[in-house]
Amino acid sequence: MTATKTPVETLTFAEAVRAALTEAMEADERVFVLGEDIGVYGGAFGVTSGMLDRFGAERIRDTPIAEEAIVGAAVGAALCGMRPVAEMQFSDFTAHAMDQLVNQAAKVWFMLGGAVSVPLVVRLPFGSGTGAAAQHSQSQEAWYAHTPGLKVVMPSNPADAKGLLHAAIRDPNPVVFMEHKLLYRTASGPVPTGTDPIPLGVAAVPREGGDLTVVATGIMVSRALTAAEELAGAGIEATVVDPRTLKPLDEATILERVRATGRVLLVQEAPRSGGFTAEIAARISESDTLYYLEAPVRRLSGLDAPIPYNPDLEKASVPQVPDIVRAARELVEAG
Amino acid sequence: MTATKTPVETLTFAEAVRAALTEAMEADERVFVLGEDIGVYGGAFGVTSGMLDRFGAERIRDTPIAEEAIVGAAVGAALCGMRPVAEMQFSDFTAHAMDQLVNQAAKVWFMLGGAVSVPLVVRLPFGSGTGAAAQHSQSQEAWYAHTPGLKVVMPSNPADAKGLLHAAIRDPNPVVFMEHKLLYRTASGPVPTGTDPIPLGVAAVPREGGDLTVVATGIMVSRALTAAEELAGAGIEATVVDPRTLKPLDEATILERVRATGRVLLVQEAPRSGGFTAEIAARISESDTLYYLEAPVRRLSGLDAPIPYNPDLEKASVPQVPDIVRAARELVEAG
Amino acid sequence: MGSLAGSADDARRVLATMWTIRRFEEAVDEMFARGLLYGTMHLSIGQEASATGACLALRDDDVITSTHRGHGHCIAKGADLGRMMAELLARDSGYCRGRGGSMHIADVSKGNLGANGIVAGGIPIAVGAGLALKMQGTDRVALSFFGDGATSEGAFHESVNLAAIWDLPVVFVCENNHYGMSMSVDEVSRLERVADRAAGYGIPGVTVDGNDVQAVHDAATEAVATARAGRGPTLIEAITYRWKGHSKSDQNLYRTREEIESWRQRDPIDRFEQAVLEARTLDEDEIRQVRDQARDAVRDAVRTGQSGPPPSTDLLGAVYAPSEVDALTVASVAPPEDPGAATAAGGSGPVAAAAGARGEAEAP
Amino acid sequence: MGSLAGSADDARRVLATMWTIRRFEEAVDEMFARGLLYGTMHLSIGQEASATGACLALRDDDVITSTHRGHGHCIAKGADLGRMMAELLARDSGYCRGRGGSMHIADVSKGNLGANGIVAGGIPIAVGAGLALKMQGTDRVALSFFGDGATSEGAFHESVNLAAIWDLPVVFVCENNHYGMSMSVDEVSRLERVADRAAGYGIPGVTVDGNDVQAVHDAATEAVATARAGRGPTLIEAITYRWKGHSKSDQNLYRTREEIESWRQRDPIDRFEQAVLEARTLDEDEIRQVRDQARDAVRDAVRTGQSGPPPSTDLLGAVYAPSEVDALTVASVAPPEDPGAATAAGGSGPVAAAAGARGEAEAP
Ligand SMILES: Cc1ncc(C[n+]2csc(CCOP(=O)(O)OP(=O)(O)O)c2C)c(N)n1
Ligand SMILES: Cc1ncc(C[n+]2csc(CCOP(=O)(O)OP(=O)(O)O)c2C)c(N)n1
Ligand SMILES: [Mg+2]
Ligand SMILES: [Mg+2]
Repeated sequence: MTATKTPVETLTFAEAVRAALTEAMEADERVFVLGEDIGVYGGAFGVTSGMLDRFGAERIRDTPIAEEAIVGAAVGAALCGMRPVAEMQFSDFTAHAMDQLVNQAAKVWFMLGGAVSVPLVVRLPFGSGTGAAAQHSQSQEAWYAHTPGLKVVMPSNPADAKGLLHAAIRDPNPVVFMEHKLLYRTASGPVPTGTDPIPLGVAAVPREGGDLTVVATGIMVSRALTAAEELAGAGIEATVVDPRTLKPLDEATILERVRATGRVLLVQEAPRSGGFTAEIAARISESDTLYYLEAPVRRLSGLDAPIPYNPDLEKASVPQVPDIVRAARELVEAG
Repeated sequence: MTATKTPVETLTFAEAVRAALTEAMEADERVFVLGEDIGVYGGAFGVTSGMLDRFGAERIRDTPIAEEAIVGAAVGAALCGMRPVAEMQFSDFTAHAMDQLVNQAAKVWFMLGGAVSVPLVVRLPFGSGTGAAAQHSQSQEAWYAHTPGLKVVMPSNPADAKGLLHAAIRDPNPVVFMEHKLLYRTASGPVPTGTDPIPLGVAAVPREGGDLTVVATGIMVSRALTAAEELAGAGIEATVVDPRTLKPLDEATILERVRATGRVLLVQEAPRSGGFTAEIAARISESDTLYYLEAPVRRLSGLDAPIPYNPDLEKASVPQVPDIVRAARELVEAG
Repeated sequence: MGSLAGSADDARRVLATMWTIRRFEEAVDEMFARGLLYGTMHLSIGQEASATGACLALRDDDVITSTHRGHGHCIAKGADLGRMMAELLARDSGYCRGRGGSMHIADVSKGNLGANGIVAGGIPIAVGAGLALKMQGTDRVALSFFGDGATSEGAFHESVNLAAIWDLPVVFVCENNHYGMSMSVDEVSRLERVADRAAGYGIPGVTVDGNDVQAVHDAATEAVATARAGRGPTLIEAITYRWKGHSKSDQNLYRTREEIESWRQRDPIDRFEQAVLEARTLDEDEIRQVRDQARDAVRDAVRTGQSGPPPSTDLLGAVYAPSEVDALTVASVAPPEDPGAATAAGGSGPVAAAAGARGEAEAP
Repeated sequence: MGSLAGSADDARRVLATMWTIRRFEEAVDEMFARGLLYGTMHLSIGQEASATGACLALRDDDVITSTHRGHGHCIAKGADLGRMMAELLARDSGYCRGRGGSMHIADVSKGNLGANGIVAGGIPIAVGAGLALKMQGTDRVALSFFGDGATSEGAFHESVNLAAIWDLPVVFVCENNHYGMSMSVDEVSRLERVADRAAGYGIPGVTVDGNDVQAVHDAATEAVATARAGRGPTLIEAITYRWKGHSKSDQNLYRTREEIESWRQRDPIDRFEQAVLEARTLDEDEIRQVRDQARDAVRDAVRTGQSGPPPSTDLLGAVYAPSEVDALTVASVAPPEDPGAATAAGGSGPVAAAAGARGEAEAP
């Protein structure tokens, strides 16, 4: 249908992130990466593998284990004209850097009256599924989405990871870029070559169906799509919406799809209470979309519990494909 | 109506907090307080004023400006049989202590298989209205309520402050105790003498009315009650629900009241996106309470913006009484 | 290094800065007492020599980070008094357009990256600034002011260490005014001097009389030279005292009247004036003139501030920088007066003349 | 202090501990390779002397905090191997009931407050433990293990400083194995030695050969005595080396085969065995016996672990301690063997014999 077709290549999620970093660093000398073990080690998840050789130790900058200084140094560098990309080795360690992220980076533009911006990306490998237990498996996007001044991006596939990271790096604001660890190697797919950004604040609708709308974030998007295939076998057609960015949020697309199907299932990995999908439920409940609902909103979330080590318990702690299938069926059969 | 009446005294919110601390320290030698300038200075808001003289510097323990060590030391002391109450001078500074609060305190009981608990209270003076701008005015209860393992308490009046703090100190789990700074001196009222705790997880319903239910947290409760008086003048009768504790949350009372009135207005000071009332909206929208709604849920929240310095802007940033009145009228007149 | 008191130009400049700080804060104090100002204030009266001496050792294109007690730093780095006062008065013409107030005044055009409401919050930022200035191949320097209390924070440790191992052009200036709020500096460390903390990072640590502007200036000049030469950071401790309470709520219960009085006797301005008089660089009349000018400038500033318009009410529109904003154009703070200078001095870094990166058009 | 190698009892105990750690981790390594274990593991093979020497300087009622590389500390503090293995196998019989895994094993009954997945996460906790032990009027001590990499964290700074100013009974043991993951210790500090960081806190700092169990033990014994006597903390740096990769994903790109080999030549166990043989305290046969016992104990532990039941699936019921739990009853860690001892030694603190506070009934 499109006149010209962008060439694509097949990349894993990790490779797509690396491609965006590499291209951004090639295009803009102000871009550099800093974090723990990102140099010769290539990052805990191999994302920056090989980049040290290509760009040298000044721009692929290994740091001591000092998360507050990592983010703080990135803030200061951003204020002075650089475009740093900071990696927290695991998103959980951002707990050490919240002051610089939340009290400084997020507020500078507003608090200083628009005198200076903080073009900063903080990359956060997050999520459970690796057997690393409670301190290495969290999903805290809701904290960041509740922090005015931050933008929050959560790609679900390699193509989005690349395009959204390009947009995040070019954005003049601090962007929290959340990468689910399980996606790094398992998610693989076609990625357009070139450096075109995917604008922040535009949801994707990777599947259309008339029976219900599943709004899923991060790794839950692929699980929702798998579930949707299964549901289709049972004659239930699901629309799947992937917000892609939580802040800004493409509320219009979400509400429109919910209205179209009259049923909505919200799926996140994070613990239920106060998770980001609560915000989506609230937006539905406070708009006239409410009147289109043929059944109550349904949320599937992680348990309100830390992530346990035991692999079976770990799996049971967050929504899996069968959980989505079951919830969708119940939702459709309910009304 | 009650057979025996507990004697009451009139206390300000700050005095009520102090009374609970004092009584708890008298009753239990394991209880001690640590924080910045809590000794001779009496705390930035005077809460611990006079307690140094009464209990000495060992138990009213002035610390260096080192929030991570304050909370961390409290965690370690709690593990070894003490019952520390840590004060963050402003809730915003908890940004420095998130690792100890979230990755350690909140997870120990679960992560260590129930081998040891962390009976810790972290007192957080929070909220806007003092002209202290963006880094001294935040309301981040949603972060804590989204952290499994933490309990989150937010009293709205002196009597609740005292009773809930007694319960928090006796609780074997880490409790985040949020005290709105504006309440310290302005809120004054009858407080039962004695050390009876108010159990965590039980909402209060300080006003009953048939036209709508206002669920308000923290300082918004008194604003909601004032607004309700005004509304009553216009013939609109509001029920006001004060959850008092956000985790555990008394969902049953909230939903029951919402069902009874068919209309609900949720009021919080925190920024809208991802705020705690989103969770309440979600619970309504996913339960059959949804079917009782005669109008969409309505949220009144702080703006999705940092708190500005200018007093008019600061006021405009968070819900005030007239905003509540207006929203309630619209809500009632809507359907 | 020359004697500041011995040169008429230097003496005038130093006196003008110190008196301006003093008069500015006295005015603020009074306005606060009269209910004209909102929020809280942290005054640096009695500490003027450290801000003045340290900033005088900097070039215009060097940057600083400041603290909650930042009026002095801001003035010493060249800020416009009218815009400062407008900010305290919460006007649109204020540095932060009325959104920041005392704890957040910044003057990016003069290289002041901002006061900070978070104790030690500016220190990591200064390290990042130093990193940027180095990567950009300039010889510009970042100087971070902070208090004695800030050295207990983890942020101090992580930042000083990072600057040390990366040989960043950063100067750490601890204004030791004996207290962090109510906490005596003697109680928060086992060390004799704050500067002894430098030993834990392998960097030079010097303690100077912070009420002696010459001593501060000398130490800062040397530290700045070390930083510019690529030899990394220095920790300077300037021992001083704040005459006023910590903030507006302080009842001074943790110190004695006598102690305060004894430090008032060690007024850094008076002391410098005596040195100037002794050196016969300026006479009493000339000094009075400087003082009067400072007073007048502050009076003007109050008028300017008060005549400023109220701030924009579009708060939601003020949260995010619009996508047209390119960090570089707003953040190429304090370009050197001779645009060639920095490039000439630099060019060795990996991002030589970052201003030219991506060839974006930039207003001169 | 006596020579460990010179006493048969001590020599057996030290060898047994070191061999148990070695065999335990070799077993774990192999089980992981065979796909029997989940998650990741951080092995301390080659570092056995520091855990062993330090814990041997402690009483049973002293407490420790440990790290992600914590199997050695746990074993040296007396943990049950079967429950450790059960935890690694994610069984209900594991120390954390299968919820924690390698990074969170704790044995509160033996005073091990837990491994920690957060670098430097245990350090503030140890300081708080020391505070409690002091306030309770005991002479018990808290010892915190951490790596070289942890000293870059702000938590390290805040905690050591707090322990120093409050004279807390804490011993800080930095196991300097030359790397924090891939980062050489030489690159994260300008200092020659990690122990030099002590200078920034005014506390004693000592560097010992961490592969010499005697040297570690001597330093720890002195530091523990200082702490017990109320004279505050010491920072001990034990220089050692990890033979294995940082964790399971490590490709060892940041170090050479030769370097690893050279450290294998400095095997702390082999070294101690030589000393024992030279001192003729034990003969080859007796040593082999200790080694065999360690192997057998680990084999038993694997069997015990594998026979453990799967964990409870009631996760939501496991998040909060029920209100009947009184922290004291579960957290009065490692009561002294002679219940009178601690009380006798203490009683001076404000909360003498906290176990008696509120007079709650407590099982003996
Ligand atoms: C992280 C943080 N903790 C605590 C405070 C509250 N506070 C503001 S200033 C101050 C004292 C700071 O002391 P010092 O660094 O010596 O600076 P001084 O006020 O003496 O100039 C404190 C405790 C804060 N603003 N930020
Ligand atoms: C706060 C935090 N940052 C980073 C990590 C990831 N990480 C785990 S261990 C480690 C290296 C720690 O080095 P060191 O303290 O020397 O201990 P070692 O592994 O050498 O025993 C890193 C970077 C972490 N777990 N926690
Ligand atoms: Mg001070
Ligand atoms: Mg190490």
